[in-house]
Order: sequence, then structure tokens, then C-alpha cells
Amino acid sequence: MSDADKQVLLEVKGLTMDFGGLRAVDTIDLSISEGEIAALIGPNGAGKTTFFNCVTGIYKPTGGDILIHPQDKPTQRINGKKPNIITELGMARTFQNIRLFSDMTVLENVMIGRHCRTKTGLTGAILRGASVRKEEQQIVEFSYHLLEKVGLTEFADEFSKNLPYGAQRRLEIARAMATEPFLLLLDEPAAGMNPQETADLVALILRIRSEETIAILLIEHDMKLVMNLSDTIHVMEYGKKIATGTPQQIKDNPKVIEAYLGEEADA
Amino acid sequence: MLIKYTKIGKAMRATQQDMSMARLVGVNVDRVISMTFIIGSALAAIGGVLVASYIGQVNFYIGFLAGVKAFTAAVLGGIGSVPGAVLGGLVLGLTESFAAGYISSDYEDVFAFGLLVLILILRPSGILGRATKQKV
Amino acid sequence: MKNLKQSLAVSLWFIFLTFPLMVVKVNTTDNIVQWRWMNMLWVGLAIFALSFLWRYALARKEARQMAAMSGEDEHGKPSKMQRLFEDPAVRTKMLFGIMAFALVFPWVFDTYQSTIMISALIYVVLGLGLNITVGLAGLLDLGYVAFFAVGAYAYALLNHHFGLGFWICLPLGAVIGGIFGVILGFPILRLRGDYLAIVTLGFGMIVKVVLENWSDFSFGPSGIAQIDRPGLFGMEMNIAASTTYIYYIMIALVILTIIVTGRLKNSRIGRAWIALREDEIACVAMGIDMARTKLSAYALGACWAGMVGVMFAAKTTFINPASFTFMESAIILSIVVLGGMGSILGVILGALILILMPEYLRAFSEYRMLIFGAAMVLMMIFRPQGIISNIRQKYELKGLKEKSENV
Amino acid sequence: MEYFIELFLSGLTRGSIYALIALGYTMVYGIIQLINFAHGEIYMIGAFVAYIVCGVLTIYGFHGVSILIIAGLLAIVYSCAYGYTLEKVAYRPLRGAPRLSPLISAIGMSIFLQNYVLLAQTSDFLPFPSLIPDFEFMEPIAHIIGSAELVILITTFVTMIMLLC
Amino acid sequence: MLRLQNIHTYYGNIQALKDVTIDIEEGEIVTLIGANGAGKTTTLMSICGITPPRKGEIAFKGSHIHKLKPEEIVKLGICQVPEGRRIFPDMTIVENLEMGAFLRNDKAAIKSDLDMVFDLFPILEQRRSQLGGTLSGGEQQMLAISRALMARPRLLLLDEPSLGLAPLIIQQIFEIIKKINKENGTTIFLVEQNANQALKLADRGYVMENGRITLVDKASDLLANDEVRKAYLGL
Repeated sequence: MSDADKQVLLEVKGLTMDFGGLRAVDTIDLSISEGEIAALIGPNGAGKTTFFNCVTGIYKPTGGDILIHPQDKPTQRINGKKPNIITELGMARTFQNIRLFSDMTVLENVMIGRHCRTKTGLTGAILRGASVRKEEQQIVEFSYHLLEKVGLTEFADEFSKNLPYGAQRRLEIARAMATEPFLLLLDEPAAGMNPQETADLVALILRIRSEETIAILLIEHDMKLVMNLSDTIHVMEYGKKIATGTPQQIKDNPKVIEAYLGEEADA
Repeated sequence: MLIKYTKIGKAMRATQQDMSMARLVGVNVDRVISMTFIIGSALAAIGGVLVASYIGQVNFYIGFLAGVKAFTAAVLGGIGSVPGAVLGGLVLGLTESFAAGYISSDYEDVFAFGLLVLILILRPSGILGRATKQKV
Repeated sequence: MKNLKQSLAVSLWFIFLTFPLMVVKVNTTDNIVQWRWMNMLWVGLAIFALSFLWRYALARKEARQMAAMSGEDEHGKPSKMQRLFEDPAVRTKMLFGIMAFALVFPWVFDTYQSTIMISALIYVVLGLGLNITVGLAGLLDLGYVAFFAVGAYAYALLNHHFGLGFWICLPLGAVIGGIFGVILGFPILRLRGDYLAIVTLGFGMIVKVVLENWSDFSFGPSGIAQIDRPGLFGMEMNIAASTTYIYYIMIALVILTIIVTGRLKNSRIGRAWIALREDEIACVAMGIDMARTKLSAYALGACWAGMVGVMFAAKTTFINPASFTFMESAIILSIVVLGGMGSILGVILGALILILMPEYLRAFSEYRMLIFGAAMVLMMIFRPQGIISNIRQKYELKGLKEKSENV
Repeated sequence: MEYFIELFLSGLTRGSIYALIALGYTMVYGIIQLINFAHGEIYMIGAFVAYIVCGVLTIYGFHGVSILIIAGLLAIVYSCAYGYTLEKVAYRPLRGAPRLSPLISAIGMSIFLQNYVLLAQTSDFLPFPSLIPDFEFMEPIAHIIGSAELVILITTFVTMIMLLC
Repeated sequence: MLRLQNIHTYYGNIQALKDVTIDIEEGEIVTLIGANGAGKTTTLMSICGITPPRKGEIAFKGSHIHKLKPEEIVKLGICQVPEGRRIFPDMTIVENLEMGAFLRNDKAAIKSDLDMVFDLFPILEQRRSQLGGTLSGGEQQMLAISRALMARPRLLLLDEPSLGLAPLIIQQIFEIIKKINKENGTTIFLVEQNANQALKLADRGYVMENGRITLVDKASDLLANDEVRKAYLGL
């Protein structure tokens, strides 16, 4: 399949975000197509997380366009839409410093992700009729299958705060997937993981791509992971995008080496 | 003077602006917090004595209303901002006084809280407060 | 030895601290100073003992936290009592026992006891209502009593002016309470926890001030008297019978509240509330509409207060603004906090303990509020989850597990 | 116009007291992001201690301004001691706990202190001697601003200037 | 001078440092390099007592410091210039510098140190009463370094001084660091992502990966080592 056949899902044009005098994200262009795993890398403070926050509606960008093209639905411009609306439209995310609902069980955490795909209202919840019970059961089943997918079923009834670190990260991914996104945004999914956990994570992400039709955009510092996993890598520095390409192209890009290692040695 | 020039004043300001950095330059944060409570309490005591001798009576309950009103003033001015607290206090006092004098003294408290709600809706950070950006 | 010295220092400090208030008492009209030296001794001894306890409890808490951090302990494991409650056989038995006791109560005890029980039950419902707002959704509401007042006045006024009966007003009270909840909820949606607390406190006070001063509407501080008790097909009832009748209505209301809040808690909406309490940003990122969720929690909490307000007015047949002070809000809040935020069983127990204990232990009643206050502080420090921590529902997974194993 | 000035001055007096107490809230909030709900009780304890000291001193034959000064100083000392202890007992163990916990602890402390004073002393309103004399030079404008108000204004402004500028 | 011996540090239940051992000799410039999230900042915070290690020992001039409070550690002469500068935004430059000398009481010496710092960074003197928050990134970095110098440190810890700065300014900052080391004899422990620059400046270097030290060598040797590149780019 040639690249041209693949539908573009997310298209960001000239995205800019200013905080006071500081331009954290500076006219970024970026697009992600169906089935793609893309990575956003760059030194600390390059504006990667801010970019995520703009795309997912937590910040209102100061300039540019964010367009989504969900399958079978018209294109939409989502600048400054509320985060919950954006999630409903099909983009879900995880957080750099894990934000699970710590006093809820693992299963319930995933069930929260189903919220925007279900519709029981107040009266429904109180009367708990047959249709409501059925929906509840579906939520439980769907969530449980997601836990199977990320390998957390043994912890289903644990409080999420009692999970080991790597498992918490995977739970966040499962929770995001429960919203049935077409694009999953992962903010440093491997941060703080040990090599085994990281290997599991890579396997998980690959499985998500092969089994679902979810595109993935991830921010990551673990270069090994990024290089192994990504189809495309975007490099940011000082809020600007300095390179885009395949892992091989990025490795050989002098600008990237400079950004990472400092100015190149005289070699 | 205290806040601007003394050592404890500076330590207080530094702690307020960046607590862990203040520790990194050697500020004993626990002591600063204790001092803050002590200074605040001294001010409250001055207020308490003045008001008691002005109104001419004391009761165990006087602290509650005064506290709520003063807190309203602090929020009005922008909580966390020292000049804000002063400004907020004066604005609240004048509002109450004029509302009581020109409209109705029965509803003094209603005006005070009405003002608070209004400010919080229009400008949650208060008059002199700074909007805080939540980190994600 | 070191501990001894430390405790001695602490008790000396508290003797100094409490000296003017505990020891000296001035009578300015007769110009007498009363020196109560005994108090000083008591304070010294009590603080000396307490400081040991305090240190011990703090050390234990710290040890627990350390253990939790290295992951080798039973934090999160339920306490003995909790496990008992979770055992289904024990639970059913207990449930039957409690039901039976509740049903025969008015026939075994006299009217006075029933009256006390009714007011305890009123607080149970209030606690459960506030539990939705504070315990589940994490919105600290310090003016909850305002909604209670709204319900009570709604019934009193409708009854006074239009002769509307109790049974019409009961749902009406809930609706009006809920509407007030929405009206007051709207402007404060954007506020964070502590601001919310202070604004709700303000609302509570505004309602009271308005009730006190708007005499044409609310009959001012003198209140409204001769409110109808609930009727039963127009039967005439004496006080005792009608108390019993109200008692049963109250029992029904409590059961209704338990069922409704229990169902809500374990529904899609209840989960959204809890998620909101845990982490707002993650919550909206999961597609939950924050405004709607907050508003529903706020309004629903208000609903119960409104409804039980009607009940309150019908029970006492006389209401005035003095019944709706901040202290009431504080009591309801301490019920929720002490019982265990989010836990239905905990809140019920909390209400019964806090309301009944002062009634039956007269000596205790004088120190009631003092103990409430201290208990709130101590609970937050040593047992923030309350008497009974929130038990999360276990979902039916057996079938699912087997299915996936067979594949 | 005179009425306006009168209202203005009484508003200013009232406001300056609010400001004085509000400073305590704001400073604490600025540093540990906590609404010190019991701050109002510290204010009340200050007033109460002053009342007791005044009573004792009057009965033992002191009078005039000396009472005001001694009572004021002791009130400050005690309020400080209570504020310091309050933080140690009710807030310090909760450092790092979820946001709602210290707030509830603060509300608990407020209720506790109120009832502590109520039980140790009385629930009645007690007459506080008016310690501020009527100044003679104030007489021409006494209908606009009383001596006590003037003293309050001056004291609070001096205090605030000492603190802030 | 400073010795970290087999330290393990946790954030909550995440282990951030695993068995880290680092030695710093008096008068040296030692650098710790590694990718983002490797645990470099945590190492510094462990030294300073903000996130004390759960296991292992830290000794400064022979005495243990891992159980001391941050302010006591500062008093011993260990000062940190933290990541992201952490200037007190609502204080003027002079006030920020005075905060640096918070634990000192010798007024005259503070005054002369102030002049010394202003000599080092003349631009700070020009703006002496400007608020810290209104400075540019480079100026803030200069101020942060100066603030730490005001404590007369014997060991200066620098956390990513090049972060977010333009190359020319980085150059300038690094030269000053060298100067401080040479002229004041201050020992310097430099944490950097910018490996090339840091290794050029330092005498010795440590490479950190995933909370562990993976390489120790003379800086010039590390500069030529391909492993370093691997640690960064995952080649």
C-alpha cells in the first residue's frame, strides 16, 4: 500500500502557543495517517507536552489550525474545543506523570473511559432498568477485554494506586483505549520503566497497531524505543520542528544530533 | 518593612514564590511557616482588641463572622497577594458601609457575599491576584 | 526519658496556652475574679498523657506510610470490620436484624425515643445527600444547610398560604431543592475546592440572612408555626400515633435514599463523580463533561436536603431561621467526614453515632461540638478514610474470566 | 455629603480591620495554599484574652491606657502562641495530604476552638470596657468619626505600613 | 570531597536511582551526562536532601550528609543551580542574590561578593532592581549561578545550565563556569544533556542511563566513546 492511499487522520497546521512572552510551540506542522506510529522527540523543554495539551484541548492554542478527519465523518477544526469533546471525537491521551483515578479499582479506571460512549442518565441510573443493566454489563465486558489486552486482568479489583509502576502506565493506555479513539496520544509512556517493562510496552504498542485501527503519536525520550517503533519521527527544539523523517533519516540528520548532543564535535 | 527588608520577610516571600528553591538556598521552610502563622495571629489579635473595645463586647462567636468576612476580603483582593488583602479589605468595608447606609443595613452580609460571588465569577484570581496556570 | 521530657514540655506549653481561658474567669458586673486552679492541673495531666498517645499514633502512621511505599504491606486491605460487612452471609443476617429492629422500634420505645430517632434519621438522609456532593464528587459544600432550609420553608409556606399537604410537598421540596442547587451551582462551577467551600459558606449565610430579614416572605426570625403534620387519608392522629407515622415515613425515606445513592454510586454517573474527585484533568481527558457532572452532583445533593427539609418542617411543625445555621452544615459535614467520605454505610453509622450519642450521654452533649471539631482534625490526620472506608463494588467477572480462559 | 463622608470613614475603619485579618489568611495561603479556617478563632481568642486581662487588671486597681497596652500585648502574645500551636497540631501532620484534608482539619479546628472558649468561659456576650478615651480635639468632628474609629484607623495603618512598606 | 556510595532513591514507589556511586575530588569539574529522564536531576536532589536516598550513603568531606536537612547541607557549602533556573520571580536581582547569601551574616563580605558577582556578569548590575521574572532565559541562568555563588559554595552543583538557551549564550555560560572553577577553586558537578559541551569542559564524566551509572571515564575519552552516542540516540 502506498502512503498516498492512507487517510490522514490528524492535520496540524502552523500551531502556535504563547504563554505570556514565551512561545512554547512555534508554527508546528504535523500530520498523522491511518495506522501510523509517529513519535515526537526533542530535548527537555522543547514544547512537546505543550503541543499535546493544545491538540487535546487542555490549552487553547494561540494560532494555527488543528484538523481531524475521522473515517466516514466530515473534517472538523478542533482548536480550543473542550477536552471532553475532543476525546469524544476520537482522540485519547495518556499523561506524562500518570494521572490515574487512584482510589478507584483498575477495572473502574477503564470503565471511566467508556463514559463518553455510553449514555445512561440520572433517571436511568436510579431506576436501573433492563437496558441500563445491559449497558453496564457491556461496559464491564469491554473494559475487561481491554485489561486482557494490556495484561492487567489479575489486578482488576485492586486500587489503581497499588499497582506497580509499569502496570499503571499500561492501565492508562487501556483507559485511553476504552474511549475508542482513532488516534492515541502517549506522553512518555516508557518514562520510569525498567527494561522489561519497556519491552512489554513496545510489544503492547505493536499489538495495538496490528489489532486495532488506531494510529499512535508518542512523546518519548527512550531513543531505542522510538527508533524501533516509529514509522515517522518529528523532532522539536525550542518550540519549532527541526526535522521529520524515518528513524534512519533522523539518526543521520546533523541538526538532530546537534540538538541532542550539543554542537557536534569537530569530527 | 517587615516583609520587604527583614530576613524573615525575605524568606517568606521566597518560600511563597518557590518553596523547594527556598530550601535550596538554605531557608528553613518549617520555621517560615510557623512565623507566618505567628505574624498573622499577631495581626488578628490587634484587630480583635481594637474591634472588641470599639463594639464593646466579646463572645465566642465573633471570630467566625469576622473570619469569613476577612477571608472574603482576601479572596476579593486575590488570595496570596499581600497588597490584595489590604485592597480587598478596604473595598469590602466600603461596600458594606455604603450598602448599609444607602440601601438597607439588614442585608449587609448579603452584599458582602454577593460581591464575593461576583468577583469569583468575573475574575476568579481576585483584583490583584495572578491567574495560575495548572501544570499538566 | 527523652519522651518524658518532651511530654512535660508540651504539657507546660499547653498550661501556659490555656491559662487565661481555662483558669481565670472574670465577672465584670460584680468585679470578682474566679481562679480555677484545678483546671490547670487537669489540662497539664491530660496533655501529658495525650502527647504520648499523639507521638505514638504519628509514629505508627509514618511506619504504615513507609511500608506502603516499599509496597510490602496491607495498605488498602480492608479492616476486620469491613471484611465482616463484605461477607454476604453476615451481611444479610445483619441487614435483617437491623430492619427488624427498625420496624419494632416505635412499639418498644416511647414517643420521645421515636422523636430522637426521627431526627437521627433526618441526619442520615442529610449525610447521604451531602455524601454525593462531598464524598463522591469531592465538591466541598459548607452551605448545605441552605438547601435544607429551602425545603423546610417551601413546605411551610406552601402549607401556610395554599394549604398544600405533606405528600405533595415532599417531591416538590426535592425539586425546589434541586433547582436551587442548579441555580447556585452554575456560577461556582469553575471554582476550585477551597474557593468553592467559601462561596457555598457564603450562600448558606445569605439564605439565612434573607430568611431572617425578609419578613413579608418568611415571617422573619419568629418563624412559621402550626405546620401540618403528614396526613394519612385524612385520619386524625394524636401526637404519639403521628410520631410513629412520621418515623415510618422516615424509615422509608432512608431506605429510598440508600437505594438511590447506592445505585447512583455504582452507575456510569457515580463513577464520573468519583473520577472528577480524583483528578479533574484526567477526567475531562477521558471525555467526561465536567460542568454537567459537577452540576448533577451539586443539584442531586441539594435535592435530598430539600426533601428532608420538608420532612423536618412536618415533624417539628415550627421552623425559624435559627435552625439553619452554619453549625448545622458543620455537623452534617462531620457526619460525612467521620463516617467515611463516599461510603454509604459509613455515613449512616456516622450520623447515628454523632446524633444519638449526645442524646443518650448527657455529659457528652455539652462537649458535643468540641468533640466533633477535635474528631474532624484527628480523623484527617490519622484515618482520613473515615470509620468505614468507601467499599468499591466488585463487578461480576467470573463468567468473563472463565470465558477468556477457555479460549 | 456629610453622610457620605461618615459612611466612607466607617467603611474605611471596618475595611482596615478586615484587611488586618485578611493579611493572616493571605500570607498563610500564599505559602502553603491552605485556607486557615481557624484564623477567625485566633482573632476571637485575642479579643477574649484582652477582655480577661482587662477584667483582672481593673479589679486589681489598674486603669486607663496602661490596661489597654498590657491587655493588647498579652492578647498578641496569646494569639501568636495559639496560631503557632494550631499549625503544629492541625496542619503540619497533614503536609502533603490531599487538598481537602487540611481544609477539613481547619474547619474542625475552628469548631473546636469556638467551643473550647464557649466551655471554658461562657456563651454570653461580655461587655468589653471601652479603653479608648474620647479625645477632646475630636469634638468638632465627633459626629463624623469617633475617637475609637480614629484610633483603629491609625493603628491599622501604622501596623500595615510597618509590615509592608 | 563528595562521595555518593551505592545510593537508591525513590519517587513514591518509582525507583529513580539504582545503586549510584559517584566520587568528586576537590577542585575538579565532573559532569554527569545522560538522556532525559535518566535520573540526573534526582541525583542532585538526593545530594541536596530534597529527595534523600532510601539506601546508600552520601559523604561530604568525610562526614555523612544524607540524613541532614536541605538547609544544613547548604550550610556545609553545597549549592545547587537547579534545572529551569528557579529564579524567585517577584524579587529583584539584588534580592535574589541576597537570598543566595541567606545563611550568611557577614554583611561586608556579602557586599563584596555582590560586587564580585556583578564583575562576573555586568549585565546583572545594569538591571539590579529589575524583577527576576522579567529577565530573559540567559540572564536568569546568569542570575541563578550568581545566586548560588553568593553562598560561597565549596561545591557547586549545576543542573542543565544550557537548557533552552541559544548556542552563543551557552558558550558564555560555560566559560564562566570554567572561570569560577579556576579562579575561586570551586569544585563543580555539572549535570548536562548537552554532552559535547559538558565533556569539553569537564575533567571527568559519568554517563547515566535509566537510573544507573553506565560509564565513568576521563571526559576526553568519553567524548570519543561511541557508547555515549548510543546512550543518547539509541543507535
